[in-house]
Amino acid sequence: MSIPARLNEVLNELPAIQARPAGARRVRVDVAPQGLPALLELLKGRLGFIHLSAISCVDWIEDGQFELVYHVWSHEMKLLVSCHVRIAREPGVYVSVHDIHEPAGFFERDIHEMFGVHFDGAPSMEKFILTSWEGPPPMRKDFNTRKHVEETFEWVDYRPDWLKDIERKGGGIES
Amino acid sequence: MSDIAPKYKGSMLRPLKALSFLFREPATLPMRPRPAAKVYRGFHLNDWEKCVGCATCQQICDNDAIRMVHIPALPSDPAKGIRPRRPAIDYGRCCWCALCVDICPTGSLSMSREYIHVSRDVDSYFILPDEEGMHGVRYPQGWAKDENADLLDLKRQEMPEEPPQERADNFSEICEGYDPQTAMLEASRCIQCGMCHDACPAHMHAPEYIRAIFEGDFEKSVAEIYRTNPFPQVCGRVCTHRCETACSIGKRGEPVAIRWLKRAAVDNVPQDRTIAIALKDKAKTKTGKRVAIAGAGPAGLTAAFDLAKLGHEVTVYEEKPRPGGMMRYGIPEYRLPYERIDADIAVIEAAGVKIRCNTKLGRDVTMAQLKGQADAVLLSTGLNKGRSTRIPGSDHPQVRAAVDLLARITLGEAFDIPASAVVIGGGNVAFDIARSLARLQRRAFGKVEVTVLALEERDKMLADEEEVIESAQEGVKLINGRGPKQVVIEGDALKGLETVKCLSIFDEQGRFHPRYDETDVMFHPAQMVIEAIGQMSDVSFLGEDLTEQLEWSRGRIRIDEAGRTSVPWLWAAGDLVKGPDVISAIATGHAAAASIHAALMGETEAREAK
Amino acid sequence: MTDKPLKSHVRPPQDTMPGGAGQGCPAPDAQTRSIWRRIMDDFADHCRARSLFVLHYCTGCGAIELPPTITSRFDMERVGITPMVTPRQADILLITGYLSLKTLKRVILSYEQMQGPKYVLGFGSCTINGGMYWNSYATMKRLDQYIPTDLFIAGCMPRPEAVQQVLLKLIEDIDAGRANAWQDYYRNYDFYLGNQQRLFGAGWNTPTDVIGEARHYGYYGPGTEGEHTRLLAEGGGSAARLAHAEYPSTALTGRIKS
Amino acid sequence: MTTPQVPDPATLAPSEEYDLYFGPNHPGIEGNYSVRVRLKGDVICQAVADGGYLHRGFEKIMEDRLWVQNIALVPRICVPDPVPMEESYARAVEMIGGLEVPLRAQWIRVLMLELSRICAHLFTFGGNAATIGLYTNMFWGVTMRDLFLDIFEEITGARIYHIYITPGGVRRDLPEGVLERIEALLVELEERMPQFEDLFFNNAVVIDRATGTGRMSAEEALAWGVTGPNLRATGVASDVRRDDPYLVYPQVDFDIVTETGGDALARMMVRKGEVVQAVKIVRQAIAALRKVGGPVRCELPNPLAWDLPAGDAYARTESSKGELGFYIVSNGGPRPYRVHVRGASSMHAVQVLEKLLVGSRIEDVAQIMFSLDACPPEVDR
Repeated sequence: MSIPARLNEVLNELPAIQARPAGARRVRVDVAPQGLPALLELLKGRLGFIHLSAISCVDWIEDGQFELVYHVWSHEMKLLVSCHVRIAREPGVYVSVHDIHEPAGFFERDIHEMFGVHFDGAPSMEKFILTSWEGPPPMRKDFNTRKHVEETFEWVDYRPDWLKDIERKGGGIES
Repeated sequence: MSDIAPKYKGSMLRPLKALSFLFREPATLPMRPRPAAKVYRGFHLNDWEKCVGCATCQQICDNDAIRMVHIPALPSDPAKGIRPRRPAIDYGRCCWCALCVDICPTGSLSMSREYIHVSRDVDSYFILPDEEGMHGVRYPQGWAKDENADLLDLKRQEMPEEPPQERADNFSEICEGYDPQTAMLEASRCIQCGMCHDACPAHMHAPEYIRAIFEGDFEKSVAEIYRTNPFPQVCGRVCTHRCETACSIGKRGEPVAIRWLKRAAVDNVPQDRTIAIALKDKAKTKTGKRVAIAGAGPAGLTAAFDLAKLGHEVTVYEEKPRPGGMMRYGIPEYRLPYERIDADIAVIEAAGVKIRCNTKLGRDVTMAQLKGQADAVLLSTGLNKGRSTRIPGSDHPQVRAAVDLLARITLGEAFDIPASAVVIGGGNVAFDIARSLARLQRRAFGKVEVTVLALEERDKMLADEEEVIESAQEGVKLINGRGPKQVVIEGDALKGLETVKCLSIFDEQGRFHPRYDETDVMFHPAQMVIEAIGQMSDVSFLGEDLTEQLEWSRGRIRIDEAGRTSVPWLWAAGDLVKGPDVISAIATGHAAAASIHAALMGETEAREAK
Repeated sequence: MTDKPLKSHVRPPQDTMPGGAGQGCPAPDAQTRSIWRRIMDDFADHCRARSLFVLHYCTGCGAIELPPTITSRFDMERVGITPMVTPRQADILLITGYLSLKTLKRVILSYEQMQGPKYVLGFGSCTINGGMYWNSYATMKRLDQYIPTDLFIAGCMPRPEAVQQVLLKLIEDIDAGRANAWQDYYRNYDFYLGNQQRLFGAGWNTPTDVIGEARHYGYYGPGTEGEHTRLLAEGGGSAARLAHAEYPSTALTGRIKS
Repeated sequence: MTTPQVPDPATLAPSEEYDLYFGPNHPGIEGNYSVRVRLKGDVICQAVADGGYLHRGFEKIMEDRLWVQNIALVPRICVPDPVPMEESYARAVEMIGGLEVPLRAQWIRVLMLELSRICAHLFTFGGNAATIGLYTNMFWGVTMRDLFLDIFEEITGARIYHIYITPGGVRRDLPEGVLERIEALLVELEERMPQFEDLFFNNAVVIDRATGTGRMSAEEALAWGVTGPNLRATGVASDVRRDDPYLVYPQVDFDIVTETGGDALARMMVRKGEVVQAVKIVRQAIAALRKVGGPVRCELPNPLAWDLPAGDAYARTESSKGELGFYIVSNGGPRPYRVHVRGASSMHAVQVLEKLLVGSRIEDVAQIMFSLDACPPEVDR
């Protein structure tokens, strides 16, 4: 596993970039927030990374950061480059790359909805999935879904006959 | 709309093609449920005979769909790892993934091929599965345990050992212990069911300390161990490990090596850290109360440790030159190196316990003196005398007690090593003396001639399996199913032992009452006969007055659950009360300490109240 | 949406609750009806049980087993059951598993649009006690808290044969006059509405005049109105408007180039 | 009770345009999904997709469950085609943990993936035909698929949610005789294919309605991030199985089916070709499974005490809808720190659909959606 020379050449043109191979046909690139649009642009223009497979967001709450991962694929090079960016969790604002990769619109909208990250220049930051949701962005680590469920819903308190019978004899459900 | 291309117009008769389907077998099925596939995941089945109520299914359940139901009518046996409870399943949660089946340690859970339940009654969706299935109609079994599907690791990590040829003539420790990596791997096998906790006489927090080892936090593990056991070095090596007998993984595979894990925990934490951890909850203030403890065995020292941590002033009196009792003088060094006992005792001494060795009760100090010096006295003198078979010739000087010989070996006291010996008994003590003697013989004569004669058949041996296997590797012979008849003596010289075949050991009531076939006699030539059939206590030091004051029950001092005797200032613990084994001794030591503390502090509170 | 009433809902009295030992629920007024009315009702039930329309609404994952159930292989048309595209003409509402809160709103709207007698079937674990998604913030946990449910069926998901059985059981119950859970929605509307408000906020409202219908059908009971229905009058909102407001297209208009 | 506030039409400004809610309760919508369209006559001038009706918060609740427990959850993300979900999750975990899948298990997984592809495509045939009013096809497609579900049930113990693929392999070996039964079923399928052809692909109504409907060019498709059969229908020979191969796909002989039309018809033709290719792959898997023995799962630690090493991995799989991605992050704990699912339909069910609908007619909405094979549950997760 190594980074193809062509990719290395392109990556060397940009400052403050760390790259390492991460498995078969996978390269991990860590880049500073301000460098990402240029990186994507360069990858797309020079090496054919035209397919934005996904943008993933990870909430590193202890570091106070969101990690955004842009997975781009080149049909030419048969290579997936994952570009990792870390942005401050507060205020959680970043730039949209919708102008470089059109699919970014969907993922940015999704991340905005689930994590509350705002993307400047995105075509739409409206809710898509959680239109009935008033709580905090649910994918944030400080939102505890189990606690929320316990507070919002009630469970069935089963009282079947066999259980009543066992309880009469001194048994019952153990906690 | 554009015109249809001529190519697709087709013939006018084309619809007639449908006629060709007229005589086909219809795809439609009759309107009744089909039998499901052989591995179908339908409603649960549970074999109540096999199920032990370990609740592992509850732990693996994705959906919190399993509840354990306590059923008082079911048998309960903590020693065997059986709890009177069974899983109940909530079909308002279940997703039929069958992970519970794949993880079930006993293999009691499976899924049936039944899949229909229709009702308005929500209560009917909560069921207690048994072999009959959801509706009491025995549907065939569907998804069940399969060697590929099994999620548990049934093989334990191997313990590195010295090979027989290297260990057969010396007393260096056989088991080398797990390295941290292996210990973590072994700890990962644990399913945290807690059967070990229930089975342990001292109720050690085994699930917790195993979990800590798995997390790589050996110090936390040691802290968990010290909650209930101040002898981790000892118990990590020679414990009778009832926990492993009860272990759920052991129902189908090899139980988690709980004993070795305990050893790994203390082996991987430096002594000074262990002391710091063990004494973290030591009381800051002294109570001013004094406690005297007779006998520095595991029970006495455990009680001493507990009481010292609570702020009492504790003195332990010991007859032998070093503390440790049977742990030191009864267990051979190759199983339990002396420096390991010292390490545990160093922690106890660091708690402030004073140990006075070479002080024999009745000779150097009397009970009356103890009573005078202390607010409470604990007897933990143990079983220090070997029992005799009392067969003809057993009073010959070359008929020796195993405990006596083992103590001599520890003390370094010389005795004539016999070129050939037979050991009567099939327990761990019998093998301890046999293997010790084998080592001495190999050193002195270059060959081994020790025979162990056990009453029990091979598959019912009382001794640990590894003792039997390892002793055979070291050249000890084992003959099963023989009971001693008489010691053969010619003139003054002991020639050997005659045995008869044992037909049965217990009578119908389950009492020890062996029956022999007197015609099947065998002669075992030997220069020494060693009796290892059990120990008894020698309490002559109590003195006449005290002996009379105390209440007795079948030759043992009568005590309450916590170890208090009928004399208000006197408690008893250890092998005198229960056992004999180290972990039971520790358990009784804790109980006695708690009772003493309650009694002493109750007094103080009562006085303060005045 | 306004604040959610956090106070726990009030359960209806047990004797008017649908259910009991899985035998469906006989109509509470069975004894008070005239003989003539009873004969007519029985006859109507008998006929109606043989021609049922299922609302074509794939609410959750169990819907994947519906195409096999209604097509050739398991062919429910044999007993007169077939999909129907509009709620107004449908008799059966299948809740095929979990309901996200967003869908639950639509389900309630659809249910209220359906004309009585109407039947609700809950598919699988999710409708009974939360199922797989018990710890999900996005799904409801117990269907019968929000709309009255005639029958549940075990499974995750139930296979077509099981779906067949629940439909056959429903036919049997209708024929015997036991499938009357829908009346409970009128009799205990306050209970259901309270649970709905608990999830959707006090401003929750639907276009259907349930209380008026209850009076019309003669199912008005002591549980029809209560503290929750009082909020309806105060709030004055409408679900149509709510649905509109939460539709994610600010602006259909904004983006159109004239 | 208040009555809904409906404005009096007379008070509104005259307009030729009107809005229509298409779904979620609509027979022409695929699954529980909704599109709001603005119409001028019967021509759509704007469309806005509305999802979330099937949102269960998978990504959140997966963070709450053990690595092994999640295998029960993943197939539910996409109901019509669950196997690629199981495969992607398992493979991402394997990539992080460095697990080696035994050869036999790899072939079994290929077999399952392709059978699932056949099922999903048959289902879509049926659905797509129904949108043009051809119900016979729907009956046939669904019934044919059901016969494959019987095979799944025999292998895995469940018809839809197989929960069969686990990190490190599969949960159990194939039952005796199942390979023969699959072969027999493939023969039956092949006999049926010409009938599907007659009824659907050579049907003048279908050709007329589907030609040019929802057309996109190769450039558009690439720019919009379209993948899978929809991309191949525009002439781009892109397939994850070939470009970013996993399991034993490098050893498998199959063709990438492409069409050039880029419209609804081309998309259905690609799917038809893919069924044929899938049959070919299944045959190869069967031949391989007859030869390859050995275990079907690598050794796994106790699931209750399984801490995956810290790391991340992005696993891609070619599902029947397109490229499916699972991005998993482990922080070295017993549960995933983050799971991100890139549903295969997330592009063509939202942004692409919105674009394709513009200019098409209201009666084609359902057809366009089905021909794209949008799967709402994997968009909503």
